[in-house]
Amino acid sequence: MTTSSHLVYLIALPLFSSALLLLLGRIADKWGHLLATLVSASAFAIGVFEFIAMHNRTGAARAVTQKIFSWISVGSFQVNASLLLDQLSICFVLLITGVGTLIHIYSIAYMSHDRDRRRFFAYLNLFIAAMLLLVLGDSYLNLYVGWEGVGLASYLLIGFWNQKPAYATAAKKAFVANRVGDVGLSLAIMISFAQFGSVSFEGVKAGAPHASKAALTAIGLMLLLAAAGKSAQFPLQSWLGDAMAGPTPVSALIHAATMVTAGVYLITRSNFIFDAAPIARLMVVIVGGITLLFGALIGTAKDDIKKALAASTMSQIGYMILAAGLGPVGYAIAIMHLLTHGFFKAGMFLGAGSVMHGMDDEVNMRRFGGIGKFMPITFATFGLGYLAIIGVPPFAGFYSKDKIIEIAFNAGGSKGWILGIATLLGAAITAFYMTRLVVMTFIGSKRWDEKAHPHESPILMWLPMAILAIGSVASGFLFNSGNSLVNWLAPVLNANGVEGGKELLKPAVVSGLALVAVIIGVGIAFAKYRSNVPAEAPENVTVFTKIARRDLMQDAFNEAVLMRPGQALTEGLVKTDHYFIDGIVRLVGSIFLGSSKGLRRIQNGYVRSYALIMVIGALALITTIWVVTL
Amino acid sequence: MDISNYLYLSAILFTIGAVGVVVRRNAIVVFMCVELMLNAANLAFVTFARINGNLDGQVASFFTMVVAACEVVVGLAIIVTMYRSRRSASVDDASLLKR
Amino acid sequence: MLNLAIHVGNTKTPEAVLFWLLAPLATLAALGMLMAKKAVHSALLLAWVMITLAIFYIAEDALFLGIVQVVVYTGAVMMLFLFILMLVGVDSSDSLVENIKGQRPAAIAAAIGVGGLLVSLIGRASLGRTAIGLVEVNSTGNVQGLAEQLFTKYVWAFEVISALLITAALGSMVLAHSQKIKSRTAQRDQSIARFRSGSLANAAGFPSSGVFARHNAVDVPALLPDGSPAPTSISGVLEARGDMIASAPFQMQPVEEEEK
Amino acid sequence: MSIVTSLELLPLIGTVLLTFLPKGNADMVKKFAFIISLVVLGVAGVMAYKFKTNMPGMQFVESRNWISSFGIKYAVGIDGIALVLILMATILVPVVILAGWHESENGRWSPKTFYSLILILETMMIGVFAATDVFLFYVIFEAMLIPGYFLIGGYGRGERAAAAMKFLLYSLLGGLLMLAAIIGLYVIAGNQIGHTFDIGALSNLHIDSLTENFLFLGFFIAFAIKAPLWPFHTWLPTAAKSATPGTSVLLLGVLDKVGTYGMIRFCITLFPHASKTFTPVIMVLAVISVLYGAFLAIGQKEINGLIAFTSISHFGFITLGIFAMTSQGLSGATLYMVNHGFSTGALFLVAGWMIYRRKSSNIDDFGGLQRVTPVLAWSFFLAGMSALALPGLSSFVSEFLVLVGTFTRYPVAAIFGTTGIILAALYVLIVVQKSLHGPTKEGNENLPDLNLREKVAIAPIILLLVVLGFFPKPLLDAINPATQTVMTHSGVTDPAPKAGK
Repeated sequence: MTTSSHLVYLIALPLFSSALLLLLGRIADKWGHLLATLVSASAFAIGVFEFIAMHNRTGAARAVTQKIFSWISVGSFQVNASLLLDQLSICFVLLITGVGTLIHIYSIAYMSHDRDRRRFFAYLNLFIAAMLLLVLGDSYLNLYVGWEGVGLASYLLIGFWNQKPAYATAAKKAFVANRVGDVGLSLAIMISFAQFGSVSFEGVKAGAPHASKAALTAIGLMLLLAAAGKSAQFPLQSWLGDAMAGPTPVSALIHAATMVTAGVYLITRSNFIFDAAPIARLMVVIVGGITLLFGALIGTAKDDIKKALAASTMSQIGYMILAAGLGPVGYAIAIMHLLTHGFFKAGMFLGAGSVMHGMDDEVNMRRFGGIGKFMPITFATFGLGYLAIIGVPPFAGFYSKDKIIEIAFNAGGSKGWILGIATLLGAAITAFYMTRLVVMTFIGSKRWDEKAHPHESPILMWLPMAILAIGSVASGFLFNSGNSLVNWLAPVLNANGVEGGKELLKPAVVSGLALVAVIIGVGIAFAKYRSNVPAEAPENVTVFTKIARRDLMQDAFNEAVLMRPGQALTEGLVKTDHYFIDGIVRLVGSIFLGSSKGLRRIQNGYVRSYALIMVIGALALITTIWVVTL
Repeated sequence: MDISNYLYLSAILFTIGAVGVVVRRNAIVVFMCVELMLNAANLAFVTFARINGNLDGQVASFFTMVVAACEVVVGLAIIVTMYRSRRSASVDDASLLKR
Repeated sequence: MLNLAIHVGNTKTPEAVLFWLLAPLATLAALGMLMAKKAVHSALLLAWVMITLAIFYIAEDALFLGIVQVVVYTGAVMMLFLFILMLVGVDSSDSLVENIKGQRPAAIAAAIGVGGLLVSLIGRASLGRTAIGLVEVNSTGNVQGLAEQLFTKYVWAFEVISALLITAALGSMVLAHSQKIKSRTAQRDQSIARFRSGSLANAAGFPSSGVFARHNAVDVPALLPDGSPAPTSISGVLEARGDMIASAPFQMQPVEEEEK
Repeated sequence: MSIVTSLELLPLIGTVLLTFLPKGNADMVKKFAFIISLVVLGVAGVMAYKFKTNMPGMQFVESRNWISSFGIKYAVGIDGIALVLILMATILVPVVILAGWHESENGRWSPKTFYSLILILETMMIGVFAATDVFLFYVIFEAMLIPGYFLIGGYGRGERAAAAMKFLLYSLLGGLLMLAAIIGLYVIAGNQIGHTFDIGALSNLHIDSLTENFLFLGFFIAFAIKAPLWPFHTWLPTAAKSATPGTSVLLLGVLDKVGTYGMIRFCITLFPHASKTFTPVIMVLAVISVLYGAFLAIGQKEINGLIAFTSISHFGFITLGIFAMTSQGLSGATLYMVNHGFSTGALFLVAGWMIYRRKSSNIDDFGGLQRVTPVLAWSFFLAGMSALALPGLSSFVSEFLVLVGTFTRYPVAAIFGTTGIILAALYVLIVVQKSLHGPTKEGNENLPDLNLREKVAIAPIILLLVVLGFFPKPLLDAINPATQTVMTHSGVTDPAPKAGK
């Protein structure tokens, strides 16, 4: 372990900048975006510097820690605000600050007409800070702070245009869904503390071998719940589609490249738990598998370009989760896919933003068509991302996704077959819906209004897209050459000496199968959507399409099973409180009030009545004497 | 004759006086009833003195008379003032307490 | 000594006669006082009860108290009552209709209870006891015996009582005194008031009783020009007492009828 | 004279001086009261500075005979728990005075009376936390109701008289039970160690278990009403809806803390065995409070009612932490009391400004305030975030400590309690969305944003929320020795980690 004193600046700079921009208010309108971008770029520079420094060290010395201050200390519950930068976190740091900076640059142009651009950049910086804290925290509790911080930033950014009620609702939904996941993370931390007396990664890792299977499984499942909430995995995925209400750069940064992959980070970071908890791992795999198909199916039916991409994100994260669930062989692959996905999906989202920018914020793909001619750079960069995501060699997605399919098959036995076929199917559907998206948007006949004038975006917007496109092309090859990423991550992920398991199918066969699946998907989509796309979504579609359009009924399910009963419960409790609990209190009051009302009649103001009462009193007295002396 | 007959008479007169206080509305009559009750008590005192063979009962009776005299003087003065202000000697008209 | 006690304890026959003669009368008078509609009657009946009691005191060897009862009570206090009755007005008679719900039955029930229990208690307490009698104590005279008690044993109470008497006298003077805040209404003021009142019907003054009729007694109301009686012409006190005589019989008959 | 006594006397002296001010000049009265409260805060700061965190037991102790024939003493002293609560109270008072500058103007009585009541209340707030004599505590506990009653009944809104009466009677009922228990305790003490009301002496009595249970219940019900714990809570929403924002802050922020403080100081310290006996029941009540309060908060139509019910939920957490009897739970609960004071204080003050501007407390009447009044909206948002215990804000630390502390001993209760954080997100975000987001609703277009005075008032609270979120250490350092003492006295230790290293 190496100690460092400047890791904190990675977080402090964007945090400070964010606070400054928010506090200064309109004064900072003129230069706020520049400061934010500069800060983000500096964070990236620090990241690069740290990466080079780390690269130059060897072995255990590569990990860097910094203790900032003692945060909470009660009895044996000791949590420091400390940071840990190791091989895993540096990947994320570079991704977050790198893609983040590009998106900052992009946003300068994209948001230039918004009166609240400064506020937008403040939120972006807040997000960067929180996300860096998430990946740099050296304990689960520190991670939790970042975890909620990105949730807050996401909430603020989704609801950036919260004067529209639907957007505000989307933001709320995202936050609440994340909170469900947070319950998982909280409980995982609590179990860890009860089991190991520590909540730091190091402490938990040291204690894990001594803990019971049940405890580890419980922690694993709770972490999975957390990951599902943050990474939009089944059954907590429904918020991601609505989260597209935020400005497009936000969708690119938060809801594609970085924040939603935090779940993958959490699982890979907790490898020492999952390695010892096979049931939890199985659940992870199942959740990943379901989500990758779930997302893919939703993607096939969406006409909103951003929602289609969001569904795709969901599906791709499903791949990552699945890979992570496969244990030591999969962690690094999951991270690799995460990184390549970060490039191509962010690139495609920015592309979508560019299209919207040129088309007056239109998002319905049925109103696009043939835009490629008018926006060549956007088309080119988007196309490269497209090739990457469907897994055409030698683009980035090919390396990572192919590996996932491969290890899925290698999981062994019937599990291997099921997972392998699921991932293959996913790949085919991915190819289908992405082709559909590209064809409907950039190729084919034009279906837009006469009023729209598609035009290429300014350089500030296309430059980041271009850089990301380079990433989508080259990153896979880079990571894969000589297993560089796997080897780099191996010390953290405990994957040293892990055998790839029994090979069910030869890698070449898997690649072949994957390619065939992709070709089939592309072919069908091309045939179906090259021409004759109606400008309005047809209504006479199969019930499956309808269900897919409605996010496979997840919202309907949530509404029927959680929301409505919850509302009924709330109303019932409000009534119970008023009529029953407070009713009892008021009943006691009214008993006293009623009896005093009765007694008050005696006090009628007539002296004679009082005299009568005296006589009655005397009577009582005499009676007593009479009885006593009997 | 049994000497306690006086006591019975005293009890009866006292009771009649009490009823009068409670039932009658004219303040003056109410006062008279109070006097009747006091007199009944006096009779009992005097009888007790005779039964016990000492004069303490008679002394008590004497004091009662004096106090009764005081009471009548003040009470009647109150009735006069009351009558002056509300042109009525009915005790029911002086029922401001209920408000 | 023992003989003396027995002698005194058995009440002598004259006393029994006296008691059985006067006690029912006193009780009846008390009941009458309770039920009389007019306060004056109540006062007179009370006076009767008091005198009866005075006789009983004397019969019970309480000569001094008997005299005081007559002089102070029946004489002074009852006079005060009558005096106040005159002040307040004879017409302030009481309607015997009860207006507090349940007051009368409750009062009677309670009174019967109290009375019954008292009688029962007295009966129980004095059963089989004989009176000692005051012959011995009164041997030097009842007044002397009382005086000895008052100025020795009860001197303190006596002094306090005297203070009370003085205070009561002062208090009643203060209470009964009323400061005149405006001058008496003279005839002139009354005349002005009559003219200023709404109608001029009485502007010339109220009619006096019996002037236009064949009778001029004060208890006969005057007749108005149309022949109807004018109640305002006689004193309110007479009216309240019920001493008003109907004026119809004294009305002048029409001439033709007389001729017939 | 101990510094605690002088701290208690200062507001009283201020009240006396206040009476000499000219009656007509309300502004002068306000300024004077504000200055007095600042002076008190300064002295409290000095006290905190002099406080030695590494020393267990009471500090700044002072003891004088008061009613010697009953062994009643004026005895004060503070430990870490009392210190942080007194600090919170003395910080909140000037904030409340500044924030509610116009609160006293529509009352039944003059502003002078209002500020006298506030200052008297401050004396009592300090006294109640500092008292180490049970009888003294009881007297202040009950006497506090009087200014509270007049503040609600004289200066509130709506059915203020009824609300004040409910508050008073409910609290008096609890006080009565406590008085009975105190007398019982006194008698038992008389038989064993001589007549005394000293907490330290009373905590070493040997009481047979049946009696101990009854005495415990006497104290506990009083505190459960005060805190308030389900099902003794119904007076709180009524009071909060009627009281002025400032009064609500003091009521929920400080007065109600006497309940939870009492649970630590009296219930657990005096009756450790009975506490253990009743812990399962109390845990259930606490969990019900957490969830029930949250659900009712979601269902509220009035902004004040919502805040009141969130507080019931939070008091559930505090009770959970106290009776978990772990050092995390106890320290967390104590820290929670402080943080809740600031967090709810901020919510009530901002909500009060919203209501003052909009002339309505109905949530549905607001809408789109983010555009119209950004600073107000931000303040409300941050206060709301602290109510839902967002990490990075102070309430997170305490809530998490409570949950962790509870989990190590009572996992099921902790799991149920944890689900409360989802409901917390709902109740905060729903009101945030309805009032701050969406299009600007009719009637909200011309609402003015916070003025300088209001900004100055809310800024320190928000600053504290943030700073204590990252640096709770000074407070925890003060609290920890005190909670350790409580635990040692009760003979409990933290459960050891299940998986040994």
